Amino acid sequence: MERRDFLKVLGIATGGVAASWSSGFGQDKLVSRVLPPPEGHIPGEPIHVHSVCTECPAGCGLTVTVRDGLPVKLEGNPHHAVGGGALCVRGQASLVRVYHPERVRRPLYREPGGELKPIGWDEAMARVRTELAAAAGAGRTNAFWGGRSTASLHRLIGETCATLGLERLPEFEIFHHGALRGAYGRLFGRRTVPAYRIDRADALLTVGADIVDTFLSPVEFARQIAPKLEAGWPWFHAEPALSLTGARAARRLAVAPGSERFLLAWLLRTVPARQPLPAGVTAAMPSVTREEAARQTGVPAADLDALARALADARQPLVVAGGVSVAHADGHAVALLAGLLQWSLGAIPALVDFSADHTFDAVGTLADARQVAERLKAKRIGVLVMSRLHGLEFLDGAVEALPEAAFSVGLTDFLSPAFAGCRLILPVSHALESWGDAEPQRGRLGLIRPVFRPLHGTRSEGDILLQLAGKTTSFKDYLFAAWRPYPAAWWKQGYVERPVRAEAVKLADGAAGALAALGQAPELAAPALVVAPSLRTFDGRSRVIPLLHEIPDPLSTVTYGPWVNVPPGLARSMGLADGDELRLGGAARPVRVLPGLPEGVLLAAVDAAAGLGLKADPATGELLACRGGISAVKTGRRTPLPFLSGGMDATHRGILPGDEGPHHHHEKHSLYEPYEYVDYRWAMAVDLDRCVGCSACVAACYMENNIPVAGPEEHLRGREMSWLRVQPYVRGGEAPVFIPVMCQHCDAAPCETVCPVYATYHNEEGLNVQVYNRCVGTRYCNNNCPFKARRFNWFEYDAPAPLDRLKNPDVSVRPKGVMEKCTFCIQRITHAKDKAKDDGRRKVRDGEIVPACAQTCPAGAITFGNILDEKSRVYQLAHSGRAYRLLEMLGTEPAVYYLSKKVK
Amino acid sequence: MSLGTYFDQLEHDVLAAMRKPSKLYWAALAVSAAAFALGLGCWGWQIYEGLGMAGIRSPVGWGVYITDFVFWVGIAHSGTLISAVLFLFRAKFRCSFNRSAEAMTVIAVMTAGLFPLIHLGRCWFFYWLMPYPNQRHLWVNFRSPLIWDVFAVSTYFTISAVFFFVGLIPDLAIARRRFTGWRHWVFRILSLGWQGTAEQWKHYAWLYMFLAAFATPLVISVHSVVSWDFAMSVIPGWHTTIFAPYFVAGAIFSGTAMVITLVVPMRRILGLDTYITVDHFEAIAKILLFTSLIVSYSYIVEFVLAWYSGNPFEIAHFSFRAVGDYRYLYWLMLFCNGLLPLTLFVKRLRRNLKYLFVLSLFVNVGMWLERFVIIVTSLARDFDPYNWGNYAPRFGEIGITIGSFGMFFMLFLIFTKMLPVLAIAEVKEHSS
Amino acid sequence: MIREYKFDDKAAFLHQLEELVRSGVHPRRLTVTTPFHVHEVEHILHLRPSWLKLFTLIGAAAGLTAGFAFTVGTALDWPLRTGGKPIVALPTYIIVAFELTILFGGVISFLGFLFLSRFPDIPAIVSGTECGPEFIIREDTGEAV
Amino acid sequence: MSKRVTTLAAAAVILALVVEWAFRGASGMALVVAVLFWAAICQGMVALAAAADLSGARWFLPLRGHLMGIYPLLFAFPALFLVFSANLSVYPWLGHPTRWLEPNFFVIRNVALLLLTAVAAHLWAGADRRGARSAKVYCTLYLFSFVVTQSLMAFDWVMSLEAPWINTLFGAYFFIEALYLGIAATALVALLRARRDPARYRPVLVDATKLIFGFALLWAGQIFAQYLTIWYGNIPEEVGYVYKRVAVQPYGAMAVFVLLAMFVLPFGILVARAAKTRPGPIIAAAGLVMAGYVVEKLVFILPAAPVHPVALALEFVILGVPVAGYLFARPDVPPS
Repeated sequence: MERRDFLKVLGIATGGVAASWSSGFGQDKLVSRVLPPPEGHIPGEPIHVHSVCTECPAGCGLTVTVRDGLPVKLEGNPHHAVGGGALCVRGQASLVRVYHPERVRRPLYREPGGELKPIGWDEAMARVRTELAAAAGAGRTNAFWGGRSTASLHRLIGETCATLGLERLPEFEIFHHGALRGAYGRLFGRRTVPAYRIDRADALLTVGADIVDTFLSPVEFARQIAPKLEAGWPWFHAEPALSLTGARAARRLAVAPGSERFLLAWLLRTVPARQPLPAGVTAAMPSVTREEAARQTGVPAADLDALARALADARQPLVVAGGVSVAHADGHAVALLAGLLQWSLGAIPALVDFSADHTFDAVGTLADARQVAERLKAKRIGVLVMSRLHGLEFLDGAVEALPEAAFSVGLTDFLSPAFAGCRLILPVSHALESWGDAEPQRGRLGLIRPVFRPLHGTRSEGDILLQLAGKTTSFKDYLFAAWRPYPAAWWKQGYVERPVRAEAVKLADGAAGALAALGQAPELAAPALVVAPSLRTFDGRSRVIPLLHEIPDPLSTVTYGPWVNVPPGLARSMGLADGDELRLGGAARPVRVLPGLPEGVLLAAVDAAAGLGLKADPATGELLACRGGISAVKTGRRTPLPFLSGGMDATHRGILPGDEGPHHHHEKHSLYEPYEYVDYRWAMAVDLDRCVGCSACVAACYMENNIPVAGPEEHLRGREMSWLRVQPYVRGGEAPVFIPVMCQHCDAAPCETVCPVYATYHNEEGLNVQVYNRCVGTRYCNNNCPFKARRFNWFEYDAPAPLDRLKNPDVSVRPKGVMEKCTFCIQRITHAKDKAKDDGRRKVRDGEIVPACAQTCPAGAITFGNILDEKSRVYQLAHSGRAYRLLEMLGTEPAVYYLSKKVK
Repeated sequence: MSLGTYFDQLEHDVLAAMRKPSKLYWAALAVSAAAFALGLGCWGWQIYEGLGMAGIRSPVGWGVYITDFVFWVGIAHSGTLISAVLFLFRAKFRCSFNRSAEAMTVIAVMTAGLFPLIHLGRCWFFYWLMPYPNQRHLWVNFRSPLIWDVFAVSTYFTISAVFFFVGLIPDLAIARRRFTGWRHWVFRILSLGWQGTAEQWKHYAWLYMFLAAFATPLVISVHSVVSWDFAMSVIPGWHTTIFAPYFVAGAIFSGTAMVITLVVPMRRILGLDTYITVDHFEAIAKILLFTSLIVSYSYIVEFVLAWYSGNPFEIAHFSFRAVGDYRYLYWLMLFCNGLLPLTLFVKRLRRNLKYLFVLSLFVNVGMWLERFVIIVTSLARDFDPYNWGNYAPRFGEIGITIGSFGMFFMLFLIFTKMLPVLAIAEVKEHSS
Repeated sequence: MIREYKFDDKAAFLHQLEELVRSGVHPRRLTVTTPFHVHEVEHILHLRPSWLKLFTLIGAAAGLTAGFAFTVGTALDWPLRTGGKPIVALPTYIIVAFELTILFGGVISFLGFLFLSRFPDIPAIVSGTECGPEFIIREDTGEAV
Repeated sequence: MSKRVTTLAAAAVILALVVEWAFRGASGMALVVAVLFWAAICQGMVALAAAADLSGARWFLPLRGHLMGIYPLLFAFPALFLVFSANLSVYPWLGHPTRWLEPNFFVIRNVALLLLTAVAAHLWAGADRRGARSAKVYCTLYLFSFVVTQSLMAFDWVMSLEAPWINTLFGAYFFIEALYLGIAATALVALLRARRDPARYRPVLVDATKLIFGFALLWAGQIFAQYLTIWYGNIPEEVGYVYKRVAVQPYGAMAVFVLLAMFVLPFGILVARAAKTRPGPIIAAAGLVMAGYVVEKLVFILPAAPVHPVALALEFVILGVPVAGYLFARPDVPPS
């Protein structure tokens, strides 16, 4: 009989046998494999569970794909207002954290001056109680010091502190928006971070607020501005350094570090007020002339006029200050003036919403953190219970003070610098292993539910606190009690919105005084060092995730840091090349020459700032992220710095939008017959007007397709494995252009013909398929690929346990010696086609197939579909006037269309 | 001296070369064998660890391995040239080189044949490149230049081996007569019972002529195919029409140099000065000069046309060759292949064996560099600047390259002691 | 009985051979062995040109057909598109066909040679008959000894 | 002898001038086609003689002197190119000249090179007559100038019609064709002579035909190398060139004829051993090769620039007469 039939029979037989084992050893295990579980879920089919991302304060909604009891992929929760189905690079990669081999797996205890040794939970708890008692006896204060907490956990912490007599110290966030909150407190009596309704604005000025990188809620912002970007809107971004936001804004104003106040003051005087300012305020406002503003900021007067006009002409203009522009010696003034400008432009309360503000109530400033450090040094703190203290190590002298506590208990999942010194480590479960809820903005509640049992002997923070407090209830019960009033949607969609009371906002009387109190603007002498939040690790909390080091920083394409970006002019004058070491204050860092970075400014991500002596601004408690007059000395040493871009100038090469490259005038001829496609010709459209370069697509691609992490040594040898790369290009003085490049699935693909064994060929749906099993690894295909979109498995890349369990079962893992590349997520295509078949449809609906990259793109820049179908979106886009293809002059007929206004 | 005694003398002298080896010989053999072992070791290591042990990367997916492949195939070519083409052109001096040249061809092709295997990501599946019937109807892609390689190189090996053996038969018969013991038996069997009757000679002559007639277009096709491995691509620096003749000339150029490298010492060590004369070397030197000129012509045309085309890719690429990161190799290559051979216009140098020997070494280096420059620089700088990246060989690659030289010289040394290094019968023919 | 003439010198040998033939000795009764190929012998003995070229021709033709048949056949057996090129991409198949032409032509010629001159000559190998460096003419006079 | 040739050449130039003047530029590339053909034959034959000298090929001796003797005709070509330079307007690049494709430089370098070949040949012949040792030097010099000139004819005269399209093999292809034509002509001459003095010329004839046979293969290889590379790369810019000459009629048909005339037929005709001495096949083969050459040049040129048929015919004859006149006139064989 046929081989297939034989297997069928065999399958039935074994199934029967398994089922017939009504009792006996290992039976349930076996049966569960064979018989469908009661609730009718078919094994192997994905389950989707809602949760909330915890990699940054934004708190985007998550939908976790669970396969056979293991989470395999994170996607945005489309019902959740934050993120709305999209995720950023960190969110995508955060799944690695669960499986991370270096997670703390059991409670650890250290005798004074000894090593950390595993102990049992009960013992650990007992120890904490005795220590609490002892310290209290010794007249020291016991305290709880945590990072920002919201919703139920926030409440629970309060209650626990009360029961245990712990002082609840101000929560620590290194990016706590202290200056903004301070300013709003003075101006409007609201010491908080309002929600900025960018989607409702028709003209925008962002001052330092890197809204698509890391500011407050970047994914949400990116989603809101994308359609406006495509349409083209007056968005000005003023910043001292360079950020994705700057690169993306309609017009980027490179302002001299610390000069933002002049820009805003001038605008206040120039742009007609829509909400009258009290005479006192107007009087107190610093007066700045157009010329002075231009001179101080270094922005051409013409641009200033354009900006003023745009704000004046707009129906609903919005100004947002934040980020590095409020994080310097003059940050307080910038925040104040920005607040005033928002008022005078009438953006309050319509666009600057204090009622649905970001929940930073309990979050202190770095001044508070410094105070804690002082108290520790003064040995006034007894037991210090710490949790979620991300990036504490970047603040000068904070971590050093911790050992001064009589006894330190760390609730953490990793032995990060802040916790390494603790006497007792209580391992915390990952959000995907525990119950919880989150309220990043007032009224926006997200559900966190466990998707599987904890991998290790860890417990959720809630449970630990309850047990410390001697409660018998579990955190789950605690939460369920709190959720009882919530609507059913809470369970279905994992998200509800609580109505929030909108209170009238009015200018406080103290405003004028606050303005008057502003002294002269302090000078920030060049070179200035700008320390920005990291796109890849935010405040350093995501540093433990290897994938986030593997994915290049989109501006510099550096992968494994730390490093410092230097402007080309400075590099030339100091004779610095990529990788040369530069000594800044306490530490030496390799440099990367970054075209587009303003002269006189050095740019470093915060996770490169450890040891650079970050200080707090005594006035606002804000981080001094932008410091002038720093000493930068070339050490003469070189450290090999892995970066992936071989060059950023692609002029006249047929790659950049509006640059057709050489010989495009030749009429197209081909000696081949064009292919005839029957049902489908899959194609992709990438909208460069929408793309912000955030690299979320890259991370999604890694997670979806089981792409290995190669590591720094391999990157230095030019061997990254990513199937999709966000390639930055710089033209002249312009801001960088980002072009996401994946396999272009060309019709006349040069790679296909040269393969001796048909390991790659063109399938009947236009896909350039790669048959891993057939590949012998000549690498000829990649040599002949004009886009070098193919990746070779130089080694057997195996991840350490339990990370090896993080695999998408739909995508095969490639052995050493074979070539691989983007497949347009063929597994998703197949799945959609099967579904269509099951539903009795002959063809897949447009938009039914969404590749991982397109799914996660906050800007919705990537569209996938069947280009044979004239009604499909991809067809429309590909035939819009904005479409062009890379290296079109080579006649490879790519299936990826790039869209840009620059084309025509 | 009567013809008879001359023949006797000739046979004696040539076969004397096959008598007891000297210490020098053993030393040379030991060294090359050691090098060969090193190469094998490196290869084994690479198979175990993965191709990552080599320095190749993206975009430079081919490096030293393919360079070596092209180099050795090239070396093979002069063998066929000297034995087949010169036979057709009735150039008498051929008979003092053709035997060693043919041996060199066979050995060089064997060496070259290893590299396509070595450079495979999964070399244990090399047989997938052979078309063999299988139940899944999986055939090879005959549109791929690599498959043309498979056919060209294996054909080339077969034909050269046959050619080599056929040329040997009458000499084997002589060796049969002059040797005793086991060697006698070996030669007795290998010579197939050759008697040299008129009938045998008649068929023999026809066969030899046909083989020569086949080998000539074959030799051209083989290196054309090798050149098309590159020319078929779209990469600037690779995709150009002149490659086929350019590579063929280059191959003959390097091969001829290698013949000089081998025969000058061989002649000295085996004491064959009377049979391999300076005039013969001068003739070979002329071929060297001629092919060098063709190669230089190609260099110039490539460069000038790149500039002429105004195509930024072409221009950027060729300026990268000249002033980019690999410029030293490039200029060294030009010096070895283009400039130095020009000295052969001077008759005195053409006839100076020491000079020829040194020159030939330079040419070997130069031609290896040529392939390296063509392969690496073209890949290192293609269309999209983002993908640019440089390549440098690592230990494994260097070890394997050394190993290939070890293998080549080892086999050649063995040849010189196993078989007559001169075509005795033919020398007789021309001397009477 | 066999009458044997030995020469060191080619000219003398050729002279003797011509003499013999002219004196009416039928070429079939003469066995001539020479240390190398001597064209003149073939003229003197009126030997027919070798049939080898037939083998060569057949071999080459076979190779050519095999080459095209094989490439085209396998391409059609499972048509896979690559790089927009036609399934039957003749320009590329020419190369394979060309190589096979030469391979078959060469190898079959060699086999033809072995066949035509009866190689390997087992009796000769076993008996170990040598062929000296001289030019030898053996005349089978046909007379009984 | 050489005096007669010189006068013939001078006459040809004047007549060509007259024709060009008569057509006032309407002749297009006609003169170029004619010059390409006859220059290929003359330069080719002299180059053959030179190559034979350098490689010390004895078989060629009987004809050597006669072929060398044609060198005075080479002086006609620079003059003829000057005549043509009146119609440079046929070149599309004239509108937007580059550093290399610049009218004056274009004319100067080509005239200079054509002159150089002629001079080199002249010096060589002189030295050879005197039996001076410098003959070898001049001989080499001639071969160099031959290669460069033919390459430039390819790149400048023909390829630049399609600028910026490039084909690196074009130059080599042209001088190999020139040799091919030279050999074909030599074969004809040898045939003529063999009639009268078989003992002396038959071997030359056989070798010449063998060479035709070989060059047919070589030519095929070269054309294949170019076609395959372009076909396989499928880069629109390059493909366009081939497309216009293969997929568009009548050029497609002409291209097929070229393939037959320059490879298939000569190869087929001369494959048989006997054919290598019979007049019929040899004349056919040589004739085909020459016809193929002309048609091929038309295929190259016509899609890009006009060629007036009448002008072409006239100038073809005008240049043909002296060459044929010299080659096939009652030979007073120069001693060699």
